[in-house]
Amino acid sequence: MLRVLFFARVREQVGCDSLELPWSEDRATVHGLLSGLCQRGPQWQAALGQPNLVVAVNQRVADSAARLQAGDEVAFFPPVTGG
Amino acid sequence: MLRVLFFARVREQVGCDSLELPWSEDRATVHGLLSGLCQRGPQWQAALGQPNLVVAVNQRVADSAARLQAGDEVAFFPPVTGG
Amino acid sequence: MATAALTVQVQEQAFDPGALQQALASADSGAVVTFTGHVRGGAGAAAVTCLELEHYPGMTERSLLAILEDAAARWPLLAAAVVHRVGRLGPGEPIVWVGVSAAHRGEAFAACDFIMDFLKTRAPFWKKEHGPAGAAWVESRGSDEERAARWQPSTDGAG
Amino acid sequence: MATAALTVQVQEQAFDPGALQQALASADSGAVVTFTGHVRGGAGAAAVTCLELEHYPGMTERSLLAILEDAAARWPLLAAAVVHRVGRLGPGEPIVWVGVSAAHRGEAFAACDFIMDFLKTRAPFWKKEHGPAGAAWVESRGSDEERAARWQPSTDGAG
Repeated sequence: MLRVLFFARVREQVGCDSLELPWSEDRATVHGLLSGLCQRGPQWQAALGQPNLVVAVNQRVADSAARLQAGDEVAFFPPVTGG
Repeated sequence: MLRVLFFARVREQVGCDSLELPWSEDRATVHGLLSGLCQRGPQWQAALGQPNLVVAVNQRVADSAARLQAGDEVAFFPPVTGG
Repeated sequence: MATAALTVQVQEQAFDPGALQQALASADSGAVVTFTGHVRGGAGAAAVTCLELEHYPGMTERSLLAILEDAAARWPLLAAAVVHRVGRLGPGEPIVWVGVSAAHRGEAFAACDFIMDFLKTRAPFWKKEHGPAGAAWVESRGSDEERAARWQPSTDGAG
Repeated sequence: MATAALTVQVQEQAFDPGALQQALASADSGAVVTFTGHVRGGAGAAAVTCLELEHYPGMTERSLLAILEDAAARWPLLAAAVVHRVGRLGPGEPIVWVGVSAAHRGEAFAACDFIMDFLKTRAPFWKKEHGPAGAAWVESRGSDEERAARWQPSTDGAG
Protein backbone atom coordinates (compact mmCIF):
# COMPACT_ATOMS: atom_id res chain seq x y z
CA MET A 1 0.00 0.00 0.00
CA LEU A 2 0.91 3.65 -0.43
CA ARG A 3 -0.45 6.18 2.02
CA VAL A 4 -1.16 9.49 0.27
CA LEU A 5 -1.76 12.74 2.18
CA PHE A 6 -2.95 16.18 1.08
CA PHE A 7 -2.60 19.43 3.01
CA ALA A 8 -3.92 22.99 3.00
CA ARG A 9 -5.07 24.39 -0.35
CA VAL A 10 -4.27 21.12 -2.12
CA ARG A 11 -6.38 19.18 0.41
CA GLU A 12 -9.30 21.56 -0.11
CA GLN A 13 -9.02 21.45 -3.91
CA VAL A 14 -8.99 17.66 -4.17
CA GLY A 15 -11.58 17.38 -1.40
CA CYS A 16 -9.63 14.63 0.34
CA ASP A 17 -7.31 14.46 3.39
CA SER A 18 -5.72 11.10 2.70
CA LEU A 19 -6.16 7.89 0.77
CA GLU A 20 -4.57 4.46 0.54
CA LEU A 21 -3.64 2.96 -2.80
CA PRO A 22 -2.07 -0.40 -3.55
CA TRP A 23 1.52 -0.11 -4.78
CA SER A 24 1.88 -0.95 -8.50
CA GLU A 25 4.42 -0.49 -11.30
CA ASP A 26 2.42 2.57 -12.42
CA ARG A 27 3.04 4.03 -8.98
CA ALA A 28 6.72 3.15 -8.69
CA THR A 29 7.68 6.85 -8.79
CA VAL A 30 6.15 10.08 -7.52
CA HIS A 31 5.64 11.06 -11.16
CA GLY A 32 3.65 7.88 -11.86
CA LEU A 33 1.51 8.32 -8.76
CA LEU A 34 0.80 11.95 -9.69
CA SER A 35 -0.18 11.08 -13.26
CA GLY A 36 -2.75 8.59 -12.02
CA LEU A 37 -4.15 11.02 -9.43
CA CYS A 38 -4.51 13.78 -12.06
CA GLN A 39 -6.85 11.56 -14.04
CA ARG A 40 -9.36 11.58 -11.21
CA GLY A 41 -10.87 14.82 -12.46
CA PRO A 42 -10.28 18.50 -13.21
CA GLN A 43 -9.91 19.56 -9.54
CA TRP A 44 -7.21 16.90 -9.09
CA GLN A 45 -5.48 18.06 -12.26
CA ALA A 46 -5.68 21.68 -11.11
CA ALA A 47 -4.43 21.01 -7.58
CA LEU A 48 -1.63 18.59 -8.44
CA GLY A 49 -0.55 20.33 -11.64
CA GLN A 50 0.52 23.53 -9.84
CA PRO A 51 4.18 24.33 -10.55
CA ASN A 52 4.92 25.07 -6.90
CA LEU A 53 3.45 21.76 -5.59
CA VAL A 54 5.67 20.25 -2.89
CA VAL A 55 6.04 16.47 -2.50
CA ALA A 56 7.31 14.67 0.57
CA VAL A 57 8.09 10.96 0.69
CA ASN A 58 8.24 9.51 4.19
CA GLN A 59 8.16 13.05 5.58
CA ARG A 60 11.13 14.32 3.58
CA VAL A 61 10.83 16.65 0.61
CA ALA A 62 11.40 14.73 -2.63
CA ASP A 63 11.18 15.34 -6.38
CA SER A 64 8.93 13.70 -8.94
CA ALA A 65 11.61 11.18 -9.95
CA ALA A 66 11.71 9.73 -6.41
CA ARG A 67 10.96 5.99 -6.33
CA LEU A 68 8.14 4.63 -4.19
CA GLN A 69 7.89 1.36 -2.34
CA ALA A 70 4.98 -0.36 -0.67
CA GLY A 71 4.51 1.18 2.78
CA ASP A 72 5.68 4.66 1.77
CA GLU A 73 3.88 7.79 2.91
CA VAL A 74 3.59 10.40 0.15
CA ALA A 75 2.31 13.93 0.84
CA PHE A 76 1.35 16.73 -1.55
CA PHE A 77 1.08 20.32 -0.35
CA PRO A 78 1.60 23.98 -1.32
CA PRO A 79 4.66 26.03 -0.25
CA VAL A 80 4.73 26.36 3.53
CA THR A 81 3.64 29.56 5.29
CA GLY A 82 4.24 29.00 9.02
CA GLY A 83 6.08 31.14 11.54
CA MET B 1 34.11 76.26 37.04
CA LEU B 2 34.77 72.94 35.28
CA ARG B 3 33.31 69.77 36.72
CA VAL B 4 35.68 66.84 36.19
CA LEU B 5 34.58 63.21 36.63
CA PHE B 6 36.51 59.93 36.68
CA PHE B 7 35.09 56.44 36.24
CA ALA B 8 36.05 52.81 36.72
CA ARG B 9 39.77 51.98 36.54
CA VAL B 10 40.68 55.64 35.97
CA ARG B 11 38.69 56.65 39.06
CA GLU B 12 40.48 54.01 41.14
CA GLN B 13 43.93 54.96 39.82
CA VAL B 14 43.59 58.68 40.51
CA GLY B 15 41.81 57.99 43.81
CA CYS B 16 39.10 60.57 43.05
CA ASP B 17 35.49 60.46 41.80
CA SER B 18 35.10 64.08 40.82
CA LEU B 19 36.56 67.51 41.35
CA GLU B 20 35.75 71.12 40.52
CA LEU B 21 38.34 73.42 39.01
CA PRO B 22 38.06 77.06 38.02
CA TRP B 23 38.09 77.59 34.25
CA SER B 24 41.31 79.22 33.02
CA GLU B 25 43.17 79.76 29.75
CA ASP B 26 45.32 76.73 30.65
CA ARG B 27 42.15 74.72 30.75
CA ALA B 28 40.55 76.07 27.59
CA THR B 29 40.90 72.65 25.88
CA VAL B 30 40.71 69.02 27.01
CA HIS B 31 44.42 68.76 26.23
CA GLY B 32 45.22 71.68 28.55
CA LEU B 33 43.07 70.28 31.34
CA LEU B 34 44.73 66.87 30.98
CA SER B 35 48.25 68.31 31.06
CA GLY B 36 47.54 70.05 34.32
CA LEU B 37 45.95 66.96 35.89
CA CYS B 38 48.93 64.78 34.87
CA GLN B 39 51.21 66.99 36.96
CA ARG B 40 49.35 66.00 40.12
CA GLY B 41 51.51 62.89 40.48
CA PRO B 42 52.60 59.59 38.95
CA GLN B 43 49.20 57.87 39.44
CA TRP B 44 47.50 60.74 37.59
CA GLN B 45 50.09 60.55 34.84
CA ALA B 46 49.62 56.76 34.58
CA ALA B 47 45.81 56.86 34.57
CA LEU B 48 45.35 59.80 32.21
CA GLY B 49 48.28 58.94 29.91
CA GLN B 50 46.72 55.64 28.77
CA PRO B 51 46.34 55.57 24.99
CA ASN B 52 42.78 54.20 25.19
CA LEU B 53 41.54 56.90 27.62
CA VAL B 54 38.08 58.15 26.64
CA VAL B 55 37.02 61.78 27.20
CA ALA B 56 33.45 63.05 27.27
CA VAL B 57 32.53 66.74 27.34
CA ASN B 58 28.99 67.43 28.52
CA GLN B 59 28.25 63.70 28.25
CA ARG B 60 29.36 63.36 24.62
CA VAL B 61 32.59 61.67 23.57
CA ALA B 62 35.15 64.29 22.51
CA ASP B 63 38.81 64.47 21.53
CA SER B 64 41.68 66.24 23.24
CA ALA B 65 41.38 69.29 20.97
CA ALA B 66 37.82 69.96 22.20
CA ARG B 67 37.40 73.44 23.70
CA LEU B 68 36.14 73.88 27.25
CA GLN B 69 33.98 76.64 28.70
CA ALA B 70 33.07 77.50 32.24
CA GLY B 71 30.25 75.20 33.36
CA ASP B 72 31.34 72.24 31.24
CA GLU B 73 31.34 68.69 32.60
CA VAL B 74 34.40 66.70 31.53
CA ALA B 75 34.71 62.97 32.19
CA PHE B 76 37.66 60.61 31.80
CA PHE B 77 37.18 56.85 31.65
CA PRO B 78 38.47 53.60 30.12
CA PRO B 79 36.80 51.86 27.14
CA VAL B 80 33.29 50.74 28.09
CA THR B 81 32.47 47.13 28.97
CA GLY B 82 28.72 46.96 29.60
CA GLY B 83 26.08 44.64 28.18
CA MET C 1 31.82 20.08 22.75
CA ALA C 2 28.77 19.49 24.93
CA THR C 3 25.58 18.67 23.07
CA ALA C 4 23.06 21.48 22.87
CA ALA C 5 19.65 20.87 24.46
CA LEU C 6 17.17 20.99 21.57
CA THR C 7 13.41 20.95 22.06
CA VAL C 8 10.45 21.19 19.71
CA GLN C 9 6.78 21.62 20.63
CA VAL C 10 3.77 21.86 18.33
CA GLN C 11 0.63 22.63 20.27
CA GLU C 12 -2.85 24.12 20.18
CA GLN C 13 -2.57 25.83 23.57
CA ALA C 14 -1.28 29.37 24.02
CA PHE C 15 2.24 29.76 25.45
CA ASP C 16 4.04 32.27 27.66
CA PRO C 17 7.29 33.64 26.16
CA GLY C 18 8.61 34.58 29.61
CA ALA C 19 8.19 31.06 31.01
CA LEU C 20 9.74 29.53 27.88
CA GLN C 21 12.76 31.83 28.17
CA GLN C 22 13.20 30.97 31.84
CA ALA C 23 13.18 27.25 31.00
CA LEU C 24 15.83 27.79 28.29
CA ALA C 25 18.57 29.59 30.21
CA SER C 26 21.24 27.50 31.90
CA ALA C 27 24.08 28.40 34.27
CA ASP C 28 26.50 29.03 31.39
CA SER C 29 24.22 31.10 29.13
CA GLY C 30 25.85 34.43 28.58
CA ALA C 31 23.42 35.36 25.83
CA VAL C 32 19.79 34.47 25.15
CA VAL C 33 18.05 35.64 21.95
CA THR C 34 14.34 35.01 21.42
CA PHE C 35 11.95 35.56 18.57
CA THR C 36 8.18 35.72 19.05
CA GLY C 37 5.88 35.90 16.05
CA HIS C 38 2.38 37.29 16.53
CA VAL C 39 -0.79 37.13 14.42
CA ARG C 40 -1.02 40.49 12.68
CA GLY C 41 -4.45 42.04 12.87
CA GLY C 42 -4.53 43.85 9.53
CA ALA C 43 -7.16 46.55 8.99
CA GLY C 44 -10.26 47.24 6.92
CA ALA C 45 -10.93 44.67 4.20
CA ALA C 46 -7.62 42.98 5.08
CA ALA C 47 -8.57 42.65 8.77
CA VAL C 48 -7.93 39.21 10.21
CA THR C 49 -10.52 38.00 12.69
CA CYS C 50 -8.99 34.55 13.03
CA LEU C 51 -5.95 32.70 11.77
CA GLU C 52 -6.14 28.97 11.17
CA LEU C 53 -2.92 27.00 11.24
CA GLU C 54 -2.70 23.58 9.63
CA HIS C 55 0.35 21.33 9.87
CA TYR C 56 1.64 17.88 8.89
CA PRO C 57 1.87 15.96 12.16
CA GLY C 58 5.10 14.02 12.36
CA MET C 59 6.89 15.77 9.51
CA THR C 60 6.49 19.11 11.29
CA GLU C 61 8.28 18.00 14.45
CA ARG C 62 10.91 16.16 12.42
CA SER C 63 11.69 19.15 10.22
CA LEU C 64 11.81 21.57 13.17
CA LEU C 65 14.25 19.30 14.99
CA ALA C 66 16.39 19.02 11.84
CA ILE C 67 16.55 22.84 11.66
CA LEU C 68 17.67 23.04 15.31
CA GLU C 69 20.28 20.34 14.69
CA ASP C 70 21.60 22.28 11.69
CA ALA C 71 21.87 25.40 13.84
CA ALA C 72 23.67 23.52 16.62
CA ALA C 73 26.12 22.10 14.06
CA ARG C 74 26.95 25.60 12.78
CA TRP C 75 27.27 27.47 16.05
CA PRO C 76 28.30 26.46 19.60
CA LEU C 77 24.86 26.61 21.25
CA LEU C 78 23.89 25.66 24.78
CA ALA C 79 20.18 25.27 24.00
CA ALA C 80 17.64 25.98 21.29
CA ALA C 81 13.88 25.57 21.38
CA VAL C 82 10.90 26.10 19.09
CA VAL C 83 7.25 26.25 20.10
CA HIS C 84 4.72 26.60 17.29
CA ARG C 85 0.96 26.77 17.65
CA VAL C 86 -1.60 25.13 15.38
CA GLY C 87 -5.38 25.43 15.22
CA ARG C 88 -7.27 28.72 15.51
CA LEU C 89 -5.60 31.89 16.79
CA GLY C 90 -6.89 35.43 17.30
CA PRO C 91 -5.20 38.69 16.21
CA GLY C 92 -2.20 39.62 18.38
CA GLU C 93 -1.73 36.11 19.77
CA PRO C 94 1.77 34.60 19.66
CA ILE C 95 2.10 31.92 16.96
CA VAL C 96 5.73 30.92 17.25
CA TRP C 97 8.57 31.26 19.73
CA VAL C 98 12.22 30.49 19.09
CA GLY C 99 14.81 30.76 21.86
CA VAL C 100 18.57 30.26 21.61
CA SER C 101 21.05 30.26 24.46
CA ALA C 102 24.82 30.48 23.92
CA ALA C 103 27.95 31.74 25.64
CA HIS C 104 28.20 34.80 23.35
CA ARG C 105 25.69 36.97 21.57
CA GLY C 106 27.01 36.62 18.01
CA GLU C 107 26.07 32.96 17.75
CA ALA C 108 22.78 33.40 19.63
CA PHE C 109 21.61 36.12 17.19
CA ALA C 110 22.76 34.22 14.11
CA ALA C 111 21.23 30.91 15.17
CA CYS C 112 17.85 32.42 16.10
CA ASP C 113 17.65 34.27 12.77
CA PHE C 114 18.71 31.11 10.88
CA ILE C 115 16.12 28.95 12.66
CA MET C 116 13.31 31.39 11.78
CA ASP C 117 14.40 31.56 8.13
CA PHE C 118 14.25 27.78 7.75
CA LEU C 119 11.12 27.39 9.85
CA LYS C 120 9.40 29.84 7.45
CA THR C 121 10.52 28.00 4.33
CA ARG C 122 10.86 24.32 5.34
CA ALA C 123 8.52 23.41 8.19
CA PRO C 124 5.11 22.16 6.97
CA PHE C 125 2.71 24.73 8.40
CA TRP C 126 0.06 26.56 6.41
CA LYS C 127 -1.88 29.66 7.41
CA LYS C 128 -5.44 30.51 6.43
CA GLU C 129 -6.76 33.96 7.26
CA HIS C 130 -10.42 34.51 8.10
CA GLY C 131 -11.78 38.03 7.76
CA PRO C 132 -14.83 40.05 6.72
CA ALA C 133 -14.22 39.13 3.07
CA GLY C 134 -14.07 35.39 3.78
CA ALA C 135 -11.18 32.98 4.21
CA ALA C 136 -7.97 32.82 2.17
CA TRP C 137 -4.79 30.77 2.30
CA VAL C 138 -1.73 32.92 2.92
CA GLU C 139 0.63 32.93 -0.06
CA SER C 140 4.28 32.05 0.50
CA ARG C 141 6.63 35.01 0.07
CA GLY C 142 9.67 35.09 -2.17
CA SER C 143 11.39 37.30 0.38
CA ASP C 144 11.37 34.38 2.84
CA GLU C 145 13.18 32.17 0.34
CA GLU C 146 15.69 34.97 -0.26
CA ARG C 147 16.36 35.27 3.47
CA ALA C 148 16.91 31.52 3.77
CA ALA C 149 19.31 31.63 0.82
CA ARG C 150 21.60 33.99 2.79
CA TRP C 151 22.90 31.02 4.78
CA GLN C 152 25.62 29.20 2.88
CA PRO C 153 25.81 25.47 3.49
CA SER C 154 27.90 24.75 6.57
CA THR C 155 31.37 23.56 5.56
CA ASP C 156 33.05 22.92 8.90
CA GLY C 157 31.07 19.78 9.68
CA ALA C 158 30.89 20.53 13.40
CA GLY C 159 28.17 18.92 15.43
CA MET D 1 5.46 56.79 9.67
CA ALA D 2 4.41 56.51 13.30
CA THR D 3 7.10 57.20 15.86
CA ALA D 4 8.55 54.15 17.57
CA ALA D 5 8.08 53.91 21.35
CA LEU D 6 11.60 54.03 22.80
CA THR D 7 12.35 53.40 26.47
CA VAL D 8 15.55 53.21 28.50
CA GLN D 9 15.92 52.06 32.10
CA VAL D 10 19.10 51.87 34.19
CA GLN D 11 18.40 50.26 37.53
CA GLU D 12 19.85 48.31 40.46
CA GLN D 13 16.84 45.99 40.84
CA ALA D 14 16.54 42.67 39.03
CA PHE D 15 14.13 42.52 36.08
CA ASP D 16 11.85 39.91 34.52
CA PRO D 17 12.39 39.38 30.76
CA GLY D 18 8.88 37.95 30.35
CA ALA D 19 7.19 41.01 31.87
CA LEU D 20 9.38 43.36 29.82
CA GLN D 21 8.47 41.53 26.62
CA GLN D 22 4.78 41.68 27.45
CA ALA D 23 5.02 45.44 27.98
CA LEU D 24 6.77 45.87 24.62
CA ALA D 25 4.36 44.13 22.24
CA SER D 26 1.60 46.21 20.67
CA ALA D 27 -1.38 45.27 18.52
CA ASP D 28 0.62 45.62 15.30
CA SER D 29 3.78 43.75 16.35
CA GLY D 30 4.24 40.88 13.98
CA ALA D 31 7.75 40.19 15.26
CA VAL D 32 9.42 40.64 18.63
CA VAL D 33 13.14 39.92 19.09
CA THR D 34 14.73 40.08 22.52
CA PHE D 35 18.29 39.78 23.81
CA THR D 36 19.06 38.97 27.43
CA GLY D 37 22.65 39.08 28.67
CA HIS D 38 23.53 37.10 31.80
CA VAL D 39 26.52 37.24 34.18
CA ARG D 40 28.71 34.31 33.19
CA GLY D 41 29.87 32.24 36.14
CA GLY D 42 33.29 31.20 34.86
CA ALA D 43 35.07 28.31 36.60
CA GLY D 44 38.13 27.60 38.77
CA ALA D 45 40.49 30.57 39.11
CA ALA D 46 38.30 32.51 36.64
CA ALA D 47 35.13 31.92 38.67
CA VAL D 48 33.08 35.03 39.21
CA THR D 49 31.41 35.30 42.60
CA CYS D 50 30.07 38.79 41.97
CA LEU D 51 29.98 41.30 39.15
CA GLU D 52 30.06 45.00 39.93
CA LEU D 53 28.65 47.37 37.33
CA GLU D 54 29.57 51.04 37.37
CA HIS D 55 28.03 53.62 35.05
CA TYR D 56 28.01 57.35 34.28
CA PRO D 57 24.57 58.55 35.42
CA GLY D 58 23.04 60.88 32.85
CA MET D 59 25.40 60.05 30.00
CA THR D 60 24.36 56.39 30.18
CA GLU D 61 20.66 57.08 29.65
CA ARG D 62 21.44 59.67 26.99
CA SER D 63 23.68 57.35 25.01
CA LEU D 64 21.27 54.42 25.25
CA LEU D 65 18.44 56.60 23.96
CA ALA D 66 20.65 57.84 21.11
CA ILE D 67 21.34 54.21 20.13
CA LEU D 68 17.59 53.41 20.10
CA GLU D 69 16.93 56.55 18.03
CA ASP D 70 19.60 55.49 15.53
CA ALA D 71 17.98 52.06 15.26
CA ALA D 72 14.51 53.57 14.77
CA ALA D 73 15.89 55.84 12.02
CA ARG D 74 17.35 52.85 10.16
CA TRP D 75 14.46 50.40 10.44
CA PRO D 76 10.66 50.80 10.72
CA LEU D 77 10.26 49.81 14.37
CA LEU D 78 7.13 49.85 16.50
CA ALA D 79 8.99 49.82 19.81
CA ALA D 80 12.46 49.33 21.25
CA ALA D 81 13.52 49.15 24.88
CA VAL D 82 16.71 48.68 26.89
CA VAL D 83 16.98 47.77 30.55
CA HIS D 84 20.48 47.64 32.05
CA ARG D 85 21.38 46.85 35.62
CA VAL D 86 24.08 48.52 37.69
CA GLY D 87 25.49 47.68 41.11
CA ARG D 88 26.33 44.17 42.29
CA LEU D 89 25.06 41.09 40.44
CA GLY D 90 25.53 37.37 41.07
CA PRO D 91 26.48 34.69 38.49
CA GLY D 92 23.63 33.79 36.14
CA GLU D 93 21.66 36.97 36.82
CA PRO D 94 20.41 38.97 33.84
CA ILE D 95 22.42 42.18 33.28
CA VAL D 96 20.83 43.62 30.19
CA TRP D 97 17.64 43.19 28.18
CA VAL D 98 16.95 44.62 24.75
CA GLY D 99 13.56 44.16 23.08
CA VAL D 100 12.50 45.25 19.61
CA SER D 101 9.03 45.04 18.11
CA ALA D 102 8.35 45.51 14.39
CA ALA D 103 5.92 44.41 11.71
CA HIS D 104 8.44 41.96 10.18
CA ARG D 105 11.23 39.85 11.57
CA GLY D 106 14.08 41.14 9.37
CA GLU D 107 14.09 44.58 10.92
CA ALA D 108 13.45 43.26 14.44
CA PHE D 109 16.52 40.97 14.28
CA ALA D 110 18.75 43.61 12.69
CA ALA D 111 17.76 46.36 15.11
CA CYS D 112 18.21 44.20 18.23
CA ASP D 113 21.65 43.07 17.07
CA PHE D 114 22.60 46.68 16.18
CA ILE D 115 21.46 48.02 19.56
CA MET D 116 23.55 45.44 21.43
CA ASP D 117 26.65 46.18 19.32
CA PHE D 118 26.48 49.88 20.12
CA LEU D 119 25.47 49.37 23.73
CA LYS D 120 28.63 47.25 24.15
CA THR D 121 30.92 49.84 22.58
CA ARG D 122 29.32 53.23 23.29
CA ALA D 123 27.26 53.18 26.50
CA PRO D 124 29.32 54.14 29.58
CA PHE D 125 29.14 51.00 31.72
CA TRP D 126 32.13 49.24 33.26
CA LYS D 127 32.30 45.75 34.72
CA LYS D 128 34.49 44.60 37.57
CA GLU D 129 34.65 40.89 38.33
CA HIS D 130 35.11 39.64 41.87
CA GLY D 131 36.41 36.10 42.33
CA PRO D 132 38.65 33.92 44.47
CA ALA D 133 41.75 35.66 43.04
CA GLY D 134 40.45 39.15 43.89
CA ALA D 135 38.77 41.81 41.78
CA ALA D 136 39.63 42.89 38.24
CA TRP D 137 38.18 45.31 35.71
CA VAL D 138 36.94 43.55 32.59
CA GLU D 139 38.96 44.53 29.50
CA SER D 140 37.12 45.79 26.45
CA ARG D 141 37.22 43.36 23.53
CA GLY D 142 38.35 44.21 20.01
CA SER D 143 35.71 41.81 18.70
CA ASP D 144 32.98 44.12 20.03
CA GLU D 145 34.42 47.06 18.07
CA GLU D 146 34.57 44.83 14.98
CA ARG D 147 30.92 43.86 15.36
CA ALA D 148 29.90 47.51 15.72
CA ALA D 149 31.90 48.38 12.58
CA ARG D 150 29.68 46.02 10.53
CA TRP D 151 26.94 48.66 10.50
CA GLN D 152 27.58 51.22 7.80
CA PRO D 153 26.35 54.73 8.52
CA SER D 154 22.69 55.05 7.61
CA THR D 155 22.32 56.91 4.32
CA ASP D 156 18.58 57.00 3.81
CA GLY D 157 17.89 59.55 6.52
CA ALA D 158 14.58 57.92 7.49
CA GLY D 159 13.16 58.69 10.91
